[in-house]
Amino acid sequence: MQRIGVFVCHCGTNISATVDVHKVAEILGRESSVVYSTDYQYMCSEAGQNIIQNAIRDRHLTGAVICSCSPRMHETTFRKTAARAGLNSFMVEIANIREQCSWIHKDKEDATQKAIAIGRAAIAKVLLNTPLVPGESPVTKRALVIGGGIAGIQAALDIAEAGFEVDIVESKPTIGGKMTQIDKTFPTLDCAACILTPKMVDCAQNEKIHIYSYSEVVKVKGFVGDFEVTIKKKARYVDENKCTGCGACIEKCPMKKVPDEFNLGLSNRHAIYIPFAQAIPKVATIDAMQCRMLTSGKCGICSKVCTAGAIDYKQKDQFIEQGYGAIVVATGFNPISLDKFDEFAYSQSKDVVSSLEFERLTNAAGPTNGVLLRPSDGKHPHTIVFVQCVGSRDTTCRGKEYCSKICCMYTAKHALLTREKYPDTEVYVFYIDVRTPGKGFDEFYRRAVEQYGVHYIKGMVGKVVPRSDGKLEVQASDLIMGEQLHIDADLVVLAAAMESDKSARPLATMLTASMDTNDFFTEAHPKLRPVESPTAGIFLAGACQGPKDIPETVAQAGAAASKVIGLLVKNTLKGNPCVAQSDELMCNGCSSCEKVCPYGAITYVDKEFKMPNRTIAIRRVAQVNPAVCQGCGACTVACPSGAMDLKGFSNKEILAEVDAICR
Amino acid sequence: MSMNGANEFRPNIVAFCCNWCSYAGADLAGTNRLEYPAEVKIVRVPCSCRVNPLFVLRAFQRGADGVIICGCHPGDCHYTSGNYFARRRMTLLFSMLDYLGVEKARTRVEWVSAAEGAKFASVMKDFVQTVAKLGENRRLEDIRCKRQ
Amino acid sequence: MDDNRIEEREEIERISGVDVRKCMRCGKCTATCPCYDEMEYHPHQFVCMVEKDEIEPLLKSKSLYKCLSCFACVERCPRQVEPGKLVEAVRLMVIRQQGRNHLNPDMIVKKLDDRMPQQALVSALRKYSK
Amino acid sequence: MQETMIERAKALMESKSVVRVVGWRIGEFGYDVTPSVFTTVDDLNGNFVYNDFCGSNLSKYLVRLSCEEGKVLVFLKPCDTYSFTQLLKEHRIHRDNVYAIGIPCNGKIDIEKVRQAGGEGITAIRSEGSTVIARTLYGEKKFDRKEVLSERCLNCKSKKHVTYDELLGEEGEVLDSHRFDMVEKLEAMSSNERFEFWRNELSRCIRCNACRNVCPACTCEKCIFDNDNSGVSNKAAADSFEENMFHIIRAFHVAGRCTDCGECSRVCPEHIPLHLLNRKFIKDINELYGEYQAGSDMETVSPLTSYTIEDDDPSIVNRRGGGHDA
Amino acid sequence: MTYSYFPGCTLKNKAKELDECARLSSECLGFTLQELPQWQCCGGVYPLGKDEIATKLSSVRALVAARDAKQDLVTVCSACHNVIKQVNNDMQSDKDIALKVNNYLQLDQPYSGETRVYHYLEILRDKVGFDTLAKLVREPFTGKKIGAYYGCLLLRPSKVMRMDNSENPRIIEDFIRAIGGEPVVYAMRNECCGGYVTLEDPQSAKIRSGKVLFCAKDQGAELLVTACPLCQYNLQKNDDYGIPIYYFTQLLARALGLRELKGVPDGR
Repeated sequence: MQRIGVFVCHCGTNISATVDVHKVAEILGRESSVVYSTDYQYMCSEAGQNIIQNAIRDRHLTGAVICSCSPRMHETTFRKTAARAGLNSFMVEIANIREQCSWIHKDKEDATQKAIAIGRAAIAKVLLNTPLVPGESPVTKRALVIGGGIAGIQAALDIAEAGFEVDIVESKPTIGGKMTQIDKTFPTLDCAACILTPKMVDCAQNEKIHIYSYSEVVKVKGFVGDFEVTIKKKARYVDENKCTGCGACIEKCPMKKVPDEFNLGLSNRHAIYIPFAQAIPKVATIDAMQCRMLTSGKCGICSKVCTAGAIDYKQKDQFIEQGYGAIVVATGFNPISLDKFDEFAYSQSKDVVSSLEFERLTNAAGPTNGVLLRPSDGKHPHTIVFVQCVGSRDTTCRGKEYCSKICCMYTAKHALLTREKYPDTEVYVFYIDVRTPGKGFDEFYRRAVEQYGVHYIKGMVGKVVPRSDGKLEVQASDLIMGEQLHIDADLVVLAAAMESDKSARPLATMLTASMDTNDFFTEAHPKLRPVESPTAGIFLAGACQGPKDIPETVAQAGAAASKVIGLLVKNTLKGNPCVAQSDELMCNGCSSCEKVCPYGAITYVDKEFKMPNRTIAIRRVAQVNPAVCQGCGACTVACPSGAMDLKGFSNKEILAEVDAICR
Repeated sequence: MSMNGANEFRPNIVAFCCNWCSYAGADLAGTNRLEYPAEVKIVRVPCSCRVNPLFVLRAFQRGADGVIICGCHPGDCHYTSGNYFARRRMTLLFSMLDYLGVEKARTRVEWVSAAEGAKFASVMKDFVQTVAKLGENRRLEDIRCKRQ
Repeated sequence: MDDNRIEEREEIERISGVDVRKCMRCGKCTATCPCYDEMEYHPHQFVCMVEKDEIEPLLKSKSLYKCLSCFACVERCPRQVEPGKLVEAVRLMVIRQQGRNHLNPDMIVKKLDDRMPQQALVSALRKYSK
Repeated sequence: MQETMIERAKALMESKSVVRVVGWRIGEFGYDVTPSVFTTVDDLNGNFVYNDFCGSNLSKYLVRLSCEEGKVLVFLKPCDTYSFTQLLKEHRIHRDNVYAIGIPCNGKIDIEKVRQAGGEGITAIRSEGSTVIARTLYGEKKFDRKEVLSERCLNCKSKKHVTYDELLGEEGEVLDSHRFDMVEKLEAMSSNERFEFWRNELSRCIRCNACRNVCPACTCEKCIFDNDNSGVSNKAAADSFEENMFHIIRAFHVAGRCTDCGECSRVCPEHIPLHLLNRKFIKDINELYGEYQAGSDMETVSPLTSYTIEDDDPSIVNRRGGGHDA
Repeated sequence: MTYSYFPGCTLKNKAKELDECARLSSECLGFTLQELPQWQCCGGVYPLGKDEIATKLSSVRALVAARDAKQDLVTVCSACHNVIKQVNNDMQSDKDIALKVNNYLQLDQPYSGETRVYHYLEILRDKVGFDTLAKLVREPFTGKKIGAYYGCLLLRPSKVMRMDNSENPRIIEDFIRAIGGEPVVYAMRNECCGGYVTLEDPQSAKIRSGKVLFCAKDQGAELLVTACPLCQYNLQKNDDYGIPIYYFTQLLARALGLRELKGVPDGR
């Protein structure tokens, strides 16, 4: 036999002004199984809460209905109150008679009647409520960071700072990512290496951080607090622990003509290589495709010259299994391939380069030691044309529909720096719009124009024609002047759109993290949960979530890290108890629920069931992982047999509310 | 109060509101003291995708004259995809009710964000008016009644 | 008057299947147009003017007969506005009117040279007359 | 065909590759066949039948039979293979425990139509080409096959077998049927007319549950209408509203899963055209979310467990065609 | 293998070489071009207007004829190819046009773009294969610097033509390699020669062609190949550099040793 208590709040006069609270308390008091009903000026006050607690104790209440403000306001308050008095906090229902009644109705009779109806609905629901206890699941106190760029590095450092173990998985031989290739950073123009490499060293030296370089995530199982991840350590044919990074092997390697990806093919490297001087870890890697020993079995020079005996041609891929409580995705971006945009003659002339290539051409550690020279003839370019939005804001199959966000600024940076270092060069920038929302951004762009005399032209380049005398005929439009321009340029720089890294899509599938149509990871909420994936325990940092500049990336990485820390400090995770549960006896195992679950919380097991004729039948039934389920209820409606129901919002409870309202 | 005159028919309206957007929108309407008819009674659900066609029919069965479902705007669902499923389910259900000869205007889905208190109020006013014009809901019941 | 102009725009949009609102004013079409110099109104102007119902000047313009229909702007437009189709639509609006053919078979004769391929004639007639 | 089927069944049984056969059992008059399980060769010889009246869809029985010990042989008409595939898709049938033989079907006869056409007191009935010949107490009667073909067969959607281990006879094609014509007609009516139409039909419902029990999509371990925990259970109609609720919810539960096999209407003792409810959902789904045929393959996701960002809002219902009240 | 063949008006007249060499070579390469019974001129330019129906009919007739012959349709002239392929695309994708055309033609079996349309070059690349072709070459153009001239119609609009990367094509370059020549890549190879405007405004055409020729010459081309009679005409007429302009089929026939080629010192 249920014993329900009803507590009607006046909220000063907020409620009592338009709702006859005594009448409400009196009428609701007459409802069956209501054994106590009262009203008070401020139920949320200490005195008010005492009234509730005493009633629960003295009247042995099995449920409480509080007619007051919105549950979004004080539900937790009153639930705690009940708990303190020994009543399960989920046996409390709030009847919202302020925001949704007294405040919106003038006629007292109307308002009172409605308040009563709302109260009845709450009573009807609480009668069917069952005590709920939040499920608990353990937390593995270790984090995984996928991607070793600035985002991954920052996230890892912050997590480690809080005293948790972090593993960074980076597919390249070194961490550092795109930022290592950049010369200077806008708008402050401090050198990228100077601010990045110390962080890389910190990672290497921090005993809480373990770097898996030249490695990939190949398998992810489990859920928030308890992920099981398989990491593939690709064979680099060099023993990381033995290699000292002395570089003797590199000097002697006969294969000298391998395009150097770190310099985007603008220079060559050896078959055995260290990407760049500040690489972390600073160990050599053998390019299996290029190495004579590995391709033809003839050579072996590097192993001869290696005094540490680190070379190991027999090395195999290694697979490491590791448990994690949280995962940060920081897979970053790449510039799109330009082969579909050859009206700019990118494939026809070495002097048509992408912006990232331009970075290398101006980088002190680059192929030209920072002297800006034409790749074709090593001459100093006198006229440079920058083209923005190459493949960005492009709805055709050639490009990307979105704005790549950073191109306006780095193009301004390139233009400004060029004019600063080489005042004798003419610099043209063709733009559709100049987008500079950011601290000091627009000032920077205007400086490029006003102080450095960069020619900004509203228009687009339509055709680039390389000439045998080395010039590049640029045909373009100037929409402000209303004319078609013909510029003889020495260098053309294309601001290629940025796209999510190719590895992101398969990774998203492994993580059951959702992605948008452009292969960027989607956030749990675009405004309120921007660094979390909808999948619990997966966090996002940097350009894998959308185009971003360095400060934004670092900020997001820090935010993701703090979310991870907030998760890892817990020994166990208290789940939201209002989760779905499936009644195995009624489940058909038809998979409808699984298909609508945004969190992959539903799995299936084959279970034995006794059949009437004393036989055993094996049936496939759904099981909900309460740690993963967020309680949206999509599955409950998808389920034809009604086997799937939602605790705290069960079919019966909601139907009861409906009945009460319509009564 | 009755916006449509004292002795006029006052419909009974059930409004299912998702906890994250529309219920908050309703609260905001209250906070801003934006009046709407008392005929509207709100049932709080975690997400519009929790609304089972059963609930809608049950409401009608127990004498509701109109049922409205409010959820986050498509794309803003707290659970990322819930309202997309709700959208399909309710579209098909409403189409079926219409097919059975039940007045289309008795059912509605509206997307109301937590910031749209004003929209919530105006939507409810409008819906109550529309349903009031239709009068009492008999049809879903009458379909069954043998004709004399 | 205004209604009439709007009708003209709608007619052009119908014939060309072009949605001028898609244009983001990048100027790629005009940048890539090979016969810019011969034209009085340029591809991006066709788009803007149609959008603003400024169609009369286009109907009168010689530019209509300078466009090569080489699809350069169609191919390279990043927003799939494809101005070349607009030029064609405007030209059609003109030559479809009684006696507004830009070219008639009898005019051709003096233009011919013995090596000119048939293709040139049929194409020109298709483009310039109805 | 019947002989070949019996031969195959016997062969498979004797070779111990199957232990039981689901098929149709001959009745007294030839038109009163019943779906049945055969476990002996003699039984097959004596009682197995395949004729113009073997309309019943056998796929549903596999939900139980495929759980039992030993392999079961089933004969599937084209439309049955869709239900079969849909059930496989929903993991309701243990595929490896079933041997499915696809059989041709040139439409089944609706005995009611024969009776209405004056076929009283039939003792035996057979068809020759396009004519159906019935021996009755009052002598022999001839009917045009088209006239007495059941509605669903007149609007047959496909003669193609989707899933099977073995095929007897020729494989057919997917047809473009006119099955939505009646739905369209209803949509074109005014809301009042539609209301009158359905009141007329549904008011006859006696809630015998035959439609549910025969439906290959209604294979729930426990139907919500029988489940006291569902909050909507009811043995018999509690109030006049229940039936509508029952039929609407039933149609909704099978939406995106119903293969339009037409069994519901075939078995309804009150001849309520229940398939028109299912077809409405199918038609809406096709128009709003793209062509979808349940059971046509194992992969395609059901329109109710998927979505696109561009989907219409439910208000589309108000804008779409379909008569309003004058 | 036998293909339905749509020669086009010019190939029967001013551009006989383009046509004859194509047929000749095809036999030698193991496929047959079966000229459509009564084909009509494609019109030379694709009617861009969505409401243009009559001007698309001749193409559809050709496409239907090929379908009824159960053959793929092959063209050699860039213009014909462009028109027919685009019209075919309309028949596949534009319900309205397809409906009107079918209503007009009253075919026993309505046409909805079933026929596959190939350019002769695509046959060489995808059916014969350039490496096979290379083996069959008897008189290669060894050391000859040959520039491919695509013009505008062969590749654009690429989403319909789907022959090659419209900004950085290689099909003709590969062809040149196959016949032993040395392809010269130059940026203007996919820009317009002036097209039909040449009739009205020879000056305009002269400028267009001039730019193409300069660019080709500048990059060292000794001769140019094209697939379009109008391109051939415009370029040849406006050539100030003494660059011979040939049809690719002429070089093909010549390489296969089927024809002499005036003005070309043979490769040997």
